[in-house]
Amino acid sequence: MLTNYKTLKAGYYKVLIGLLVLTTITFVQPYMFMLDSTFGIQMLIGAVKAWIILMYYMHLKGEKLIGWTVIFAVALVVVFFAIVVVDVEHFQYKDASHITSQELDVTHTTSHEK
Amino acid sequence: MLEGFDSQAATFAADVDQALYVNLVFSIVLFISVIGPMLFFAWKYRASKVKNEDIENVVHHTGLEITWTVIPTIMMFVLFYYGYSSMRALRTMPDVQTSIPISVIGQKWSWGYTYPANANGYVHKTSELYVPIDKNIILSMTAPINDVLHSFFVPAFRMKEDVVPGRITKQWFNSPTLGSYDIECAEFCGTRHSYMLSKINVISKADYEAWFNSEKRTPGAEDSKVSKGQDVFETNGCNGCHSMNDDSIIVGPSLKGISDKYDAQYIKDALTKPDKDIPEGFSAGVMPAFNLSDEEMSELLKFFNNTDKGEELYMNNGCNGCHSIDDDSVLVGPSLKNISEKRSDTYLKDAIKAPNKDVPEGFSAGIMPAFALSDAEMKELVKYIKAK
Amino acid sequence: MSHEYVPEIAVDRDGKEHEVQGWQGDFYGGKLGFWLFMLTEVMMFGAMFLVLTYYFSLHPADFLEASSELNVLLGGTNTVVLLISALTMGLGLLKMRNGDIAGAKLMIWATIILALLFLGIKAVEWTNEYQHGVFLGLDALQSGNEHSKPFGQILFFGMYFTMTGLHGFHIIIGIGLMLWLLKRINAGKVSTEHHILHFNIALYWDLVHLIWVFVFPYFYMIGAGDVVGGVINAH
Amino acid sequence: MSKTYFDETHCAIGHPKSTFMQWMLTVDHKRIGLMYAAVIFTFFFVAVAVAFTLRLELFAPGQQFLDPNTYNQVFTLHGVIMVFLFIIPGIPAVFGNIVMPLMIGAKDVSFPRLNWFTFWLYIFGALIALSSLWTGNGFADTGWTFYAPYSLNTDTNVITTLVAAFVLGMASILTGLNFIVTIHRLRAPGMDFFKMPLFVWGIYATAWIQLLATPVVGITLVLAILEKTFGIGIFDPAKGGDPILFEHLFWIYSHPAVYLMILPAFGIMSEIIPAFSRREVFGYRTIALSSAAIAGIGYLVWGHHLFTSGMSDIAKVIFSFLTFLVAIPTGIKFYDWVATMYKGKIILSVPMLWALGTMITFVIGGLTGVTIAMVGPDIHLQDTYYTVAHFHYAMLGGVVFLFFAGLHYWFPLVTGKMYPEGKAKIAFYLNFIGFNVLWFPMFIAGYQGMPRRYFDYLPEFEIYHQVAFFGAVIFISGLVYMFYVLIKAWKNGEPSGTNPWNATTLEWHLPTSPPPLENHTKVPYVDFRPYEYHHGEPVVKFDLKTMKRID
Ligand code: HEA
Ligand code: HEA
Ligand code: HEC
Ligand code: CUA
Ligand SMILES: [Cu+2]
Repeated sequence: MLTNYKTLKAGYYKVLIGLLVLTTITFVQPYMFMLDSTFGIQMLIGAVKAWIILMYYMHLKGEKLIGWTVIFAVALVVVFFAIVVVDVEHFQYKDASHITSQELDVTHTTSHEK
Repeated sequence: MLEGFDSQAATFAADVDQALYVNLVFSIVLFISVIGPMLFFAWKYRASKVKNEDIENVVHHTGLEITWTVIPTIMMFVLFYYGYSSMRALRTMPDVQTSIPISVIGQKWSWGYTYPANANGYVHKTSELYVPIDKNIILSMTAPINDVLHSFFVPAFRMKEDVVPGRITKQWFNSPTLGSYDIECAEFCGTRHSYMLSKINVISKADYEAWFNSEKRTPGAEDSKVSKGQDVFETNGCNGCHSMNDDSIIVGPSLKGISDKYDAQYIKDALTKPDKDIPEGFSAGVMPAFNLSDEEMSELLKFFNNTDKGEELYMNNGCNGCHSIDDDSVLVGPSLKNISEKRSDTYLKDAIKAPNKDVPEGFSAGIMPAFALSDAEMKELVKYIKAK
Repeated sequence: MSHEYVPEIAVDRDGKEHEVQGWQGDFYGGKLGFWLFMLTEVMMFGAMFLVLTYYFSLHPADFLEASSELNVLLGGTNTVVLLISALTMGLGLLKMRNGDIAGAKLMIWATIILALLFLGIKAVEWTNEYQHGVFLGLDALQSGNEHSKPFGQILFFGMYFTMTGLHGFHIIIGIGLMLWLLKRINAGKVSTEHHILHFNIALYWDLVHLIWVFVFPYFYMIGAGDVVGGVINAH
Repeated sequence: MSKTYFDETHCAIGHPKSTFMQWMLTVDHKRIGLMYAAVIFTFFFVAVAVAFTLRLELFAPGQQFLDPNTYNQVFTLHGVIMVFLFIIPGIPAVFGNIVMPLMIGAKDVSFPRLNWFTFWLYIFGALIALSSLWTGNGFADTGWTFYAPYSLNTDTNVITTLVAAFVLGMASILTGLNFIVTIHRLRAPGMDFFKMPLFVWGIYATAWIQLLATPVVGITLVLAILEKTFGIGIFDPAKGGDPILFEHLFWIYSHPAVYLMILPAFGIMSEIIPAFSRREVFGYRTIALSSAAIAGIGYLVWGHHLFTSGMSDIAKVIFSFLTFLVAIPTGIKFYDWVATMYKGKIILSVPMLWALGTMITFVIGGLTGVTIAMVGPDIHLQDTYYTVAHFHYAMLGGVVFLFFAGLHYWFPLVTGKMYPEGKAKIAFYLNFIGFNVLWFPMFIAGYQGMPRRYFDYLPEFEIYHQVAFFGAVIFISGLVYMFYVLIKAWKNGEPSGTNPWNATTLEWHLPTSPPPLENHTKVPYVDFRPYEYHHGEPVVKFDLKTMKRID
């Protein structure tokens, strides 16, 4: 039996309300504010929600070993992103390349003097 | 033939070799630093010589540990520097103004090169590279969009870069030595990957200029007699997959005598939609689609038909004086355009041998002379007429 | 396993006793193992997001355009459905730990129903898209014909179906797991003292939710509202 | 005679009577490891036979007896089997399973049934891979790298091979997961991380790579499969995709995979060197932590396979720099090993011979790896036989040789028998000489510009290929002889006793040889370092009945 069943249960509801609030922001943001950076905001909200879920629903709070493994894995994904993004940013001869501009002819041509 | 491998045939080859040389020296030093003591200890402390009491458990030596961390680290930085600087030499593109840009198509399984237009507006397309000595050349490379990866590798120049469908990649070089150097395809691309070879011919500036401003196929002058159709056949890489001389199958079916088997339309379709109608024993998806210009196509068909001879006969016998063949106009006799749709081979032959036997409506007998041609000549001529 | 586990004691040189961690029934071990499994899911979806981001950076306009075609209402409803199901799942585990088996089962059933609801809405959505000619394998998502969408959109929708499809697959697996869990509870194999299975399935469900937390805005929201113009200009 | 793990076992389902079913259903880590060994070496044998046909075909320029398409399938088959079926599962599945739990004093792994399931998943994956030999248009002809768009366009059975690689990847993930939990949870009391034997460190670092890198290739293969079925166009430029993205994703896994191969092998080296130098290992901590460092940095260097791919130049520089960093922890390991021999008593038994031989070959493999980590030179050397020679030196002269070292080292532990020393030594020399004759000429051929995956080649390279062929013949005789000697010794070798090498780690303190079902009679308390020798004698002694220290 849990001695603190009540408080734990109340905690779950509190977290739910928090998540609902964030979700609402998610819905209205593209129609209301900071329209220039929707993508960033959306991902930021996502990250906050994810953090809440991890900490409270998945009980990561106080888990030392598991917490570190999660951080390690996420950091790895971030590094993969970072390096690949560097590559894409410096993607050479972008303007001339077919896959980056859909205006170029799709079909095979033998005279490729583009 | 790996000609000129020793001569460092591109300006930056020496940089790469220098990096390799530094690396080799370092590697030997490092190899000895590990294997030397290992062999020495294995001999010095061999079991038969060591009494148990003499064994010592040395587990630490800060000085040594720092040494073998720091010194290799420094060596690493040096090696990185050489790798980086030789890469700079290889990858820093020269100014376009002072160089010749050539576009390279790598496709299954051949290389094609397109030069900028010369003073007369003529565009050279070749299947080997011809470049002047001591001149910066920029290769701007790609593969047909539905092709696969290839890699343009010149061992004698120490240069290589993949050819990527959908992307443009570039390389440059400047060769200070005359000669002819192998190009190999270094990225796996299928059946004839190991035959996807070509050459860079470094020639004198005078030779290059002379060739570039001409319409000669190659600087080797004499062979300019090769027909345009054959040129299309080779620069598009058809010869990478199809044999014209015998019945052997390289990748696709042999095209010897192809025009006897199929009409022009079939051949055009086979080129533009190769996957539509697959000859038995071959699979779809191998032959890429080609969109040739009308001119290129007709040259190609001529080449298949080998109608050069027919054309000669047509012109030399004065057929063209009376028959138009490119349009419907009536000169003296009827137009021969699309004649093959109306008339059979035998009819045509008869019409040439004995023109007055069967006269088409609206024309009178006795105008067209009879021509006495050999069987072979007759065949060529009919072929030419039909091909139009 | 035929072998009954007997806890063991290791004795050191001073005669002090040390408990040995048994190789069976190790709750923390089970939890750690399951977390590690979830990390592989993170890497898997991480790689897919990498692909997505790669093409977003190449074709920003196409992506926003395509995103604005998705049905925010249905997707949003699903977000809320999953959110609530995460709560019921959590409460179920809480009840299990509190000894309220019946309550726990009820909550699991509730979760299953919400999961089915999610799938139902998803099905409606996909059907709509199919009817509009947007689906894997249809002409609009193949290049080189007259219905083809531009590259960026093909890639967007391709990834959309792939990722929401894989996510939906995880939901289906989750439903299966919950049914199995109910069976085990009924068989008395999962109980207040011995609830690692319940615990891990709850974790799994949170992970499924967690993935949706990113999938949803990435596909549905980036092109919603008036942003299309804004971001295109920004690029 | 007391009972060993050959006589009794736990099973995943029920308690079958027949011995055969007991083996099929066994969850005992030693039995599973042994079954892995049998299967894995069978595949090795197949892949070697396949490699030999490659060498035969390459004996002279022109076509010998394969046609080009078959050649392409053959080297793909060779690469796929060697990588996915042999060397990646290899040491972790065999010795990780058999020895690692023994070394940490555990009764079994944390999830024995998962272990059993994983084994059958592996078999399942292997069957899928082999099935594509006879179904569809035959085995994939893409090379083991499956580069897009070739793999998307070819009509050979690529999908089946990708599915197989995916399933095998799952098996690999689950093995890693099992090992991480085992190492965290089931170490004997008192054994903290820095009292673990170094092989366990190697397995631990490996397990993290299996766990976190494999899913990336898994999903990449899934995307490729979807692309082939639905034509989404993620990697196909004709449909807007970018083939270089495929290369990124593939190598994000497959580079760490090479460290996944070598780290457990280094672990074996770290066991053998102190045991046959009769002294404590030099720099225990640096060896242990360098494994972790290699695994960690190893995640960040994948781009060195893309130096000529058309990737941006700035990324080439970054990746080149990061790649160099890996060499430093590796170097530290090597110097530590050599220092371990200093003032020891070097016993040149067969495992030690293999270990020292590997030092030579792997250092060559590693240093040539550094050559191609330099961007400029790699632009010349990439996709030539220089690279091929590099990775055969690293994989064959590094991993496989150490695998063989481990095979000899733990042979008495697993079988309870001893092999004939002299014959095993002859086998070693044949292998070592054959290997070097086979692969060393390829560095030169590669430098001169012999590209890899070439069915035919310019006549200049003939001499190198012919020398290599003779090397292969010597090598093959050595290998066949080695396995012959070992198998014969298993049948009728001398009983070995429980600790023939006077080694110190826990797997040599078992009550019987081969070990009994649940390993040590009691779990020991570990308050000692793994390689404690005093004047050439192991310090720690146990009463094998009670597992109390009696020294
Ligand atoms: C077991 C497998 C294994 C291992 C351990 C390694 C180890 C290394 N590899 Fe290798 N590699 C492969 C397997 C392996 N590799 C495979 C399979 C391929 C090709 C795949 C394909 O394309 O099909 C490949 C390809 C490959 C490439 C790409 C080549 C190309 O395609 O162009 C590169 C480039 O950087 C590279 C580099 C390295 C480096 C720097 C190391 C380092 O980890 C080496 C470190 C070791 C040492 C340096 C030696 C010991 C150290 C010392 C003696 C200390 C002092 C030394 C110094 C400080 C330098 N490898
Ligand atoms: C673990 C990895 C591994 C191992 C051990 C080997 C071992 C060998 N490999 Fe290779 N190889 C690869 C992994 C490996 N290989 C990979 C990944 C590729 C790239 C594929 C690609 O391009 O996609 C490759 C490519 C490759 C090529 C290049 C093909 C090309 O580019 O065209 C060649 C060419 O000769 C070759 C040959 C050999 C040879 C002769 C051996 C020999 O050294 C094998 C030697 C062994 C023997 C000769 C022993 C005989 C043994 C027995 C008879 C065993 C008996 C066993 C029992 C009874 C259980 N391999
Ligand atoms: C990559 C290899 C390849 C290249 C390059 C190639 N072909 Fe083909 N070709 C094939 C294959 C394979 C077939 C049979 C399958 C098919 O029809 O698609 C074929 C079929 C044909 C056919 C029909 C033959 C018949 O018997 O039906 C013609 C005509 C043809 N090719 C002409 C050409 C021409 C002209 C070129 C160059 C402009 C060319 N091909 C380039 C591989 C190739
Ligand atoms: Cu083109 Cu290989
Ligand atoms: Cu690598």
